[in-house]
Amino acid sequence: MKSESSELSSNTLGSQVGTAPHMEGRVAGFSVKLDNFDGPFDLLLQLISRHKMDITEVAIASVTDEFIAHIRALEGTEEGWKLDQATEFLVVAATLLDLKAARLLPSGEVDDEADLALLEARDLLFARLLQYRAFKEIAAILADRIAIQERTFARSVALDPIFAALLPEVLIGVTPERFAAIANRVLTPKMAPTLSTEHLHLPMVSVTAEANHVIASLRRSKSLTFRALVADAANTLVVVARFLALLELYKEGQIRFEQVMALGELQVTWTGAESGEISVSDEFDRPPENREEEKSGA
Amino acid sequence: MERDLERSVEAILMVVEEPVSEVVLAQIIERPTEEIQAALKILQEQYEAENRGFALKQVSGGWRFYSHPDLAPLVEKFVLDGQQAKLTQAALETLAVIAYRQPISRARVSAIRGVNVEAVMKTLVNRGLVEECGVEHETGAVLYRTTNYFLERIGLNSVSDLPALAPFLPDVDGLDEVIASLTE
Amino acid sequence: MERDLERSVEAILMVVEEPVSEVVLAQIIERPTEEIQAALKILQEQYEAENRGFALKQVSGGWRFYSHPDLAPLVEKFVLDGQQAKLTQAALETLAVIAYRQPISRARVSAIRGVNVEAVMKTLVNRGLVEECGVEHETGAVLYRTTNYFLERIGLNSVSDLPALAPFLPDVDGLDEVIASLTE
Repeated sequence: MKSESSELSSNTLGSQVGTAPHMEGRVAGFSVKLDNFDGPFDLLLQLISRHKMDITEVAIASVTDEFIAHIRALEGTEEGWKLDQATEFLVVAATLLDLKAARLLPSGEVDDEADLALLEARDLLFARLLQYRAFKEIAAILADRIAIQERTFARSVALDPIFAALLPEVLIGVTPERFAAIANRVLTPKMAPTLSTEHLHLPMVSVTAEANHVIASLRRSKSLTFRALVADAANTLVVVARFLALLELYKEGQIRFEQVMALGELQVTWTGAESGEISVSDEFDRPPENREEEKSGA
Repeated sequence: MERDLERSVEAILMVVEEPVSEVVLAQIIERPTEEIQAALKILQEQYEAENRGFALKQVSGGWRFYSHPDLAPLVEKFVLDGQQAKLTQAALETLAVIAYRQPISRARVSAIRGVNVEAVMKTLVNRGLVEECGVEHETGAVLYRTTNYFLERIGLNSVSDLPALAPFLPDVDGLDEVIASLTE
Repeated sequence: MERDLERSVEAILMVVEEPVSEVVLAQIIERPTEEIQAALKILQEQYEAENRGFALKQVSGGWRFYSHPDLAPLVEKFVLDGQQAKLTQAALETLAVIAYRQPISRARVSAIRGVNVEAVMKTLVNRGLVEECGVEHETGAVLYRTTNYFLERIGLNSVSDLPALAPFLPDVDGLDEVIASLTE
């Protein structure tokens, strides 16, 4: 990466990232006023992502307050406030918060593996923030390209009858089944009738990932109650995922359940190998639908 | 001398399916018919002078781009090439709509496909896969259906032998109309 | 002599219904692909220099004639393409991720976007911008990629013509997997 070489001002760096034309429509017009920073939110992100500003010095609560004020102000205008703007802010703020949490960890003594993982996560979160921003800017470029392309129309005319008469026998080239699949796709209304849940910002929960967590905890402690195993679960989805993971592990013969009385404390004991890979089925992580139509041809 | 007018004529004629008359061009471009005529003449002569592979021709009251007659053998070769036998994706999708919703008007097909299907429909008719079959009562729009040749090419005895659509689709019949009414 | 080749290209492009590749043109005209490429470039530049109302463009693996974007307001009066619904910001960003990371599973897209992308992915598939393309070996997750229609919509010849991600995302190599492993 070329820009790392000299102490360019943050402005030049900013323009290199391609801020100006592409960033419109982002948290557009949202500025923050903090003790140590006063300017567009976007610039703040840039400074953080360029290591020009330490995330630990940013008061995320203040940023959030200001954003809420910004949204409120928009409510009064003709445009109204934008759901996608709010969503975007939430995503960015959540990442910032994660990043900050990771940064604030005492980096001196590392005695727990979980701490180590968190420290590694710090850079990953940072990278994730960068990546998130990158695709946002790319999206703006795509939108521009689509807008330009929509202004040109392709010549697509039927062949002159003289030439058409020469055409060889038409080749439909698909089976009736595939033909029906095409009809299915084309006749399905274009607007997906699903209500978008994007704005809920549901974190992804994977049974496979939770299984790994459960395996690690049980190997460390040998025996734990279910209550303890889910004590740090962020939400119900995680609890469900860990429960499913336990069922899978039980099926694999890696653990033993003990429950003294019905609805009582469930004790989980590790009976599997001390180390090594344990494969847990990912059937829960796969999307439920399966499409009958394979990919559409050229 | 005025490139603007000629550019406009070129742009329109490049993408239209049917020959366009001078009067229609004059209306759209909002210039007198005489000027349009003059522009068409200039373009026609330019292409000829520049020895282009295409020409502007007036056919049955309208103007349209054609490949130059000199190059007909080459165009024939292109047409005869195996590649042209295969239906394009757009043609296949349009054919699917007609097969499962026949009889159906072009406007309706357009509404379902979400794009202009004029050229594609014409291709399907030219290729003998689709044919006209009367008009819609209320609108007077021409209706289309698939032909026996279509059945032959896809290897079925009758339209009723087409595989059934996904069970949830018949319910959206009404939806088609709503979408169509929005777009028509 | 040279003009002959360009004329031939012009004549064929005048009758194609879909973009035609340089290779097909080379086969029909019986000249090396490089010569065809050169001729196409010459024509493209000529039309631009002469300020024509049409343009030659390479989109989605092939060449064809288009009306010039300047004249869109006029052409729109003729070609009533069902106006394409605008893509939302979420759809655009999801599309960007898929375009640059294809083939990619939905979970992976979700991980990068930081939100659930199920509904958006469904919309993109329905719109024909994205399609399934097999499954991931280890996880069995369905993989997605962008379609030729996507290329047509953004007016690019191939996915490799997308602007480089590098200036936007320095030193990203290998990061994806780590991030994904963290989130999945």
